[in-house]
Amino acid sequence: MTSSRLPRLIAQPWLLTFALVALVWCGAGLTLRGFGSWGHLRYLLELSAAIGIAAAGQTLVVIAGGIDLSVGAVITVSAILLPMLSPAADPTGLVGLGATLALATGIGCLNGAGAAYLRVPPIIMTLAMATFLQGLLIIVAGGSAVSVSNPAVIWLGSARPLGLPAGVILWVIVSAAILLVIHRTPFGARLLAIGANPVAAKLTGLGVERASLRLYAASGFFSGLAGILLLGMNRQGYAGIGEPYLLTSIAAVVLGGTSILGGRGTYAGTIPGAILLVTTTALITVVNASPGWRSIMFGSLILALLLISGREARR
Amino acid sequence: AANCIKGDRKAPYTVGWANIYSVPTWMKQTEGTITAEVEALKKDGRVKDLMVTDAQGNAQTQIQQIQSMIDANVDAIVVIAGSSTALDRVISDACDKGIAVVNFDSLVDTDKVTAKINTDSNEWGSKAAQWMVDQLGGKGKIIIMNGPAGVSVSDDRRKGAQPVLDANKGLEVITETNTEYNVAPAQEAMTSLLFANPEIDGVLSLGGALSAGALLAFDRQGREPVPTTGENARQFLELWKEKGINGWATMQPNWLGALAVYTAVQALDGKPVPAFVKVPLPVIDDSTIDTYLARASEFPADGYIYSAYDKALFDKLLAQ
Amino acid sequence: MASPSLYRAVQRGRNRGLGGLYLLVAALLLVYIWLFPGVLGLSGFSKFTQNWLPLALVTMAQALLMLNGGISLAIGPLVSLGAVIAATTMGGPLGALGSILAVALTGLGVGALFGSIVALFRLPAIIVTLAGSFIVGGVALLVLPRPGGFIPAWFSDALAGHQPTAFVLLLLVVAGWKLFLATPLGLGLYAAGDNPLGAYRSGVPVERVRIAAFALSGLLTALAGLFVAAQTGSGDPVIGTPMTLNSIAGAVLGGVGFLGGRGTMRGALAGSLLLTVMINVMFFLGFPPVAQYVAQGLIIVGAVAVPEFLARRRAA
Amino acid sequence: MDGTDRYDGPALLAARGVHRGFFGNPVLKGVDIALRPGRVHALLGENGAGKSTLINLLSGALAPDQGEIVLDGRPVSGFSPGAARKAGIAVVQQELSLTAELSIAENIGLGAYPRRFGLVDYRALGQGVERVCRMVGIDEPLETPVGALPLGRRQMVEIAKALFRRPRVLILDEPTSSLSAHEAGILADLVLRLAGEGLALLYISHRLNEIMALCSHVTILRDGVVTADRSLRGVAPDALVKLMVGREAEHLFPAWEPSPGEGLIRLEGFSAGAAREVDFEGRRGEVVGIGGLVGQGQEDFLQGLYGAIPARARAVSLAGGTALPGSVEAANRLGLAYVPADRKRESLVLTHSIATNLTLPSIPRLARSGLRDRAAESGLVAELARRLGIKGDPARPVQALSGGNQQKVALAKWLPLQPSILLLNDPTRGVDLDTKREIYRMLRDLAAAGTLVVLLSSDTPELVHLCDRVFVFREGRVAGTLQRGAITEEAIVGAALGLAGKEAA
Ligand SMILES: Nc1ncnc2c1ncn2[C@@H]1O[C@H](COP(=O)(O)OP(=O)(O)OP(=O)(O)O)[C@@H](O)[C@H]1O
Ligand SMILES: Nc1ncnc2c1ncn2[C@@H]1O[C@H](COP(=O)(O)OP(=O)(O)OP(=O)(O)O)[C@@H](O)[C@H]1O
Ligand SMILES: [Mg+2]
Ligand SMILES: [Mg+2]
Repeated sequence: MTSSRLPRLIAQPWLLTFALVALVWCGAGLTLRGFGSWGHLRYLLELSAAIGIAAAGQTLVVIAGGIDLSVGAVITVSAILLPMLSPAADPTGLVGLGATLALATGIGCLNGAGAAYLRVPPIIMTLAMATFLQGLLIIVAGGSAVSVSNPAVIWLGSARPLGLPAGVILWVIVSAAILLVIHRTPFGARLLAIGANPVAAKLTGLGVERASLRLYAASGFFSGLAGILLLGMNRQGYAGIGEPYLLTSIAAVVLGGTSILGGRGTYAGTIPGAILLVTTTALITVVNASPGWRSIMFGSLILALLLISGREARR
Repeated sequence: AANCIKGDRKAPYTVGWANIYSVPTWMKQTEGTITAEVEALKKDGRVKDLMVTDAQGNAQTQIQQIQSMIDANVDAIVVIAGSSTALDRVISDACDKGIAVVNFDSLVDTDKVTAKINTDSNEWGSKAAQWMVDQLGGKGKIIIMNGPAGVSVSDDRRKGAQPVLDANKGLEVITETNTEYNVAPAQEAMTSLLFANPEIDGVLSLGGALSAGALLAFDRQGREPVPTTGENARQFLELWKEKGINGWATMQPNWLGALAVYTAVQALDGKPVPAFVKVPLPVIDDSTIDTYLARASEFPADGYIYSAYDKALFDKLLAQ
Repeated sequence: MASPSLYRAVQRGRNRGLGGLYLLVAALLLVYIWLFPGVLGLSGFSKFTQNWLPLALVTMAQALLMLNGGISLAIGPLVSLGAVIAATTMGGPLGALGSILAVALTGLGVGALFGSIVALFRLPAIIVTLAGSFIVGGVALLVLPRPGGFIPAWFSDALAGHQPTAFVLLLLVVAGWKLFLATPLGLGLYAAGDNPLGAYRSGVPVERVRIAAFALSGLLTALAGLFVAAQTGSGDPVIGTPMTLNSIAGAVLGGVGFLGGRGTMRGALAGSLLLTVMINVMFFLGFPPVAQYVAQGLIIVGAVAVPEFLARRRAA
Repeated sequence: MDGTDRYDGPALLAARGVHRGFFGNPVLKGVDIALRPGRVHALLGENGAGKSTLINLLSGALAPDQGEIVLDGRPVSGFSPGAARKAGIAVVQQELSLTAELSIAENIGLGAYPRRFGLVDYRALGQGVERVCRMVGIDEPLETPVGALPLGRRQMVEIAKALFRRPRVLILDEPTSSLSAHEAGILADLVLRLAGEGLALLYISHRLNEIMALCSHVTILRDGVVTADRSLRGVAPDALVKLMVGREAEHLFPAWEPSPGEGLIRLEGFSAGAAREVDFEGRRGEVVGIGGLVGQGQEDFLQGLYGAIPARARAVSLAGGTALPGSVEAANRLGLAYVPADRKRESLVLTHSIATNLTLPSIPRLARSGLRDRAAESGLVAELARRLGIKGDPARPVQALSGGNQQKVALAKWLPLQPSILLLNDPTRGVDLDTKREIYRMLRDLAAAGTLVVLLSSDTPELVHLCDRVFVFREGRVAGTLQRGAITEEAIVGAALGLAGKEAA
């Protein structure tokens, strides 16, 4: 077992994704002015943090064989509702933070309940949830309280303890927690089994329904957290702030080597997956080309990365 | 009578408001002016009902909904087009049925409408570019920020800027980008551009929340802001004031919606209305910004501070 | 036991589990007819089916892939590409026929390319087509950077005028699908989706079937784009974008599963019809936008959850 | 070698000196086999001996590393499944190759549809399919989707599918392991008839009585080499076993003394799925058998008892309580454990490691302060692997194990929970003799230690020689209850077919 550990480690898709990130960064840093500067890398990391946190829940859900299409809507709802949920009397802003996260988690719970107990396919359940939330947004968006004055959120979006953006530190904490859950807790083992063979998991008494509920709740929670971080970074929530994070959260998961069919994967791949997406977008932004060409370049880069890391034997 | 009007429709009218997407704040504010106007017209007995649809950003759905409005035989349709060409046929169908079709903001190509109402997007772009030229003395490096590709408003503004840029070769466009009209993607793109292009003298931002995103990008990098153009987004105006930048902005007034309803009713009433109602672009600069910001609290934080409007203004615009 | 009606018996069997959806769609259609009797008229019917056809085509395109165990996130951009190619070539030297051919070949080619990448490199379809969606969308923007182009009026009138051409086209496509399903390749599509190893051992050319599925799906998608161009009389490089998610929603509503081999095309069509008629019914009922969103969410969840719930009640 | 019997015609299909390995592990080391017309050829060997691998070589699904496949006397190159089919070679894999959504007819014809104008000719298909269905005794309507059939019927469809192509060579890999005695009987007649028609058959099974009844020639594989290739005439079963395992045969079934303890299950009027109005009881220390034709509600009975499907009953006494478990977790808490029949689909997480699969139900119990205790887990894995003789690196995926070893994993994972009621659904399906013996001994040992073992089996001898009591199901109801002493194959089959009276003891 130990003798074969090294080659097995190297064959890990997530390591490959990390290697790709390093490669892209080195290449870009050498050829593009300003790209390799610490300030820029730090900024890219900060952007990746938002995707990475949004993709944390998505990773869990996908590993267990589901998918969450409400990530973007939950982010938007959290970013817009947080100011309204923050009582002015609370100087720390933590009450608003807690309330928003509770709300996001609650939305996730509804997703999970629909998927687990009503047996609605997750894709439909979460899509419908996103539609509901759009309706909710029409009611609440544009309310006059959208400007954020919550000190905790402002701190999160702008502070740099230890020279690192607070958002990145938050991401590190989230990453540690998620990795711990997946690889070191019984729940993590259960997730992987549920994703790989839900029938066997059910007959083995792994509590598939309850686990689903928790998973989607977690996805809601992390989407809410990402929404709060984005609110801090942009100082303003607006309808549509979360939209770009739906596809990117899924792309980060899959680029990280997690099987979209479930049962195999790790958040250790999602982390570089998120960085890779942000870096690619940044690279494309600085290339002076027409929008059509930029779109083509972005797609080709993703495809190339996919071909290089050549993963997943089925479908 | 005006285009499309056959004179067979009697007040009070039923108005259909075919929105392309009602979630963004600009749209919500616009819808606010429309419902307010309808309420006012109801009191006058001119309008009886407002039917609202939301195509959720899907031009195909918008076609379907306008078709439903035709089927329901509404008297007027006011519409922001989800595509400058896709609605042409369904809108001409409506026109053929004698429905007053008033199109504002995002315009359609066809002329088979009662009226189109908009500011001049070309002028928008050229004015902004001209201000930038004046500001930089005709020399310097600028970045252009555009709205999404393939959308006519964004394209038209960019087109309007081009002649001015061609005439002032001293102004070097180092690069340009397209993003959604939103703060976060604009900020993200601007930050990358700033790292790649350390020397920048001006940001020619062509609308929406792009300018606020650009200012935030400068701010987060701790860099001195440069002259920036933009729109009447509250966040931009507040940042402009707060950072003390050299700024210029104009406005796509939300009350275009109210004006559209008003125009439709006028046309149905048999009054002449111009085929194109050109709404002048105001200039917001250091001399006028305070009057805008003074009313900031009346508007959503992520919204647009639009100027006041009344019937007199509408009548004046329709008398063009 | 074996009778000439084996085919018909097999066909009847395919309606299993769709009763709830059929009922819901029928109910909505009845409500719609009640609210707007004009839909039974020639013109009303034509217009209604015109609005349904593009979604029906892309839902079929998506279902085709999902039945084979694939999926495409490039449906929307490919619709756009079909539309802009039509709008840029209709006025060209080859005329309408050449233009239709160009659109069809583009759809087939793009689909076959995706299929080959998925099948030969063994990459997940979802991410290949995600990358592909950017490429195809970019190409659409290059072909026609802003809405415009030219579609002759006669062409638009022929396809999307006041006669039910759209419905006839839909019937043709459905007939084509029936024919395809009655070929060994069509049945192989199901087999390869449900049990690839078993299908391979039974002599189904699994890789070729997969590529064919992608190619056909691309064809349907591009033709949806062609129809949209005719319907709108123009090309718009971003018009298809929302269709990706809608096509998936339609297929899943219709009971098509993600893992391949599960579901039927008639279900997918019913799903797309539900999505279409829902919009009209909500309009005629005078729903404000907020209610439109909420009702849409409820109908979508309900269409799946209620039959499932009833089935479980019956089983218990 | 003993190649002189009356079937000494030219071989239709043969392998000569084939070698094949996986990732450097040799599985076949120079194997010869020749299939001749009119002969039923048995291929025997323990789990993992390489039988399936040899079949894959003979049917073109795998290529040999060395050696050659010989077709009609000529070595073939570039052999593929397609080429094999063209040459008239049909394989019934244990691994079903069916599509759930397609009908019986469409499944049987798959890959060989009769066509008219490029379309499937459903009329001709129906006729062809009807012919083979009659041969294998499928009487369901041909338009029935295969997904709606129970496993045993699907297996028959798979066999019909192989016959549909009118093969010259028919290879059957453990065809009877999920068949009821009745279906197995139909198959046995069929096999003999086909041989009579001149087909060459290769027959793999772990059931020696079948081999003895059907086959006339045997090839035995052990550790990748042929240890015997001879006529079966005059060979005693014990001698075969010796050839297979390399030592004297032991008794397959353990001897035991009945020692029933307190009652653990008592059900009246229990219904779940296809099982209706079942009265059932079982005590500590018993092995209670459940028999009958395949698909008479036995599986639903077990699953309902286990909380996996909704169930109700008039009166319940279960593990000290008076309620049925509402969920699998509740059942586990009550001390119930369930080993499903279809291990690949319902029991194992094939892509995950042996270790993960073994510890799956017990990981939460082994956790310390919420985190997994890796040391305790690997200790448990090592212990289970030793107890059940599961060899090799537990970090390998379970799908790399041969069928028998997979079954051991499916059973072993429950042992750490020390269930008081163990529900088993055909646990020896596809398992070789040695492993069967181990499993039997284990079940009796568990019973002796106070567990109630409920054994659903399609292998009637198992019920006869292992159980204290047998409930025979027919059309969802208990058609007969046999007490130890009265349990015979005839009594079981009789009750299953509805011939015998209600109570036999
Ligand atoms: N694709 C493969 N990759 C790796 N190892 C394999 C593969 N197929 C078979 N093996 C190994 O080859 C050995 C022989 O397998 P095979 O399936 O031929 O055994 P078998 O005789 O059919 O066993 P059983 O009686 O259980 O069916 C086993 O140890 C198995 O793990
Ligand atoms: N290391 C491996 N990697 C991938 N596949 C494997 C591996 N080892 C075995 N297999 C495959 O897994 C299956 C299980 O092996 P095996 O041949 O023993 O079972 P079987 O005879 O097909 O069916 P049963 O287990 O029911 O007897 C085989 O199809 C074999 O090819
Ligand atoms: Mg085998
Ligand atoms: Mg086997």
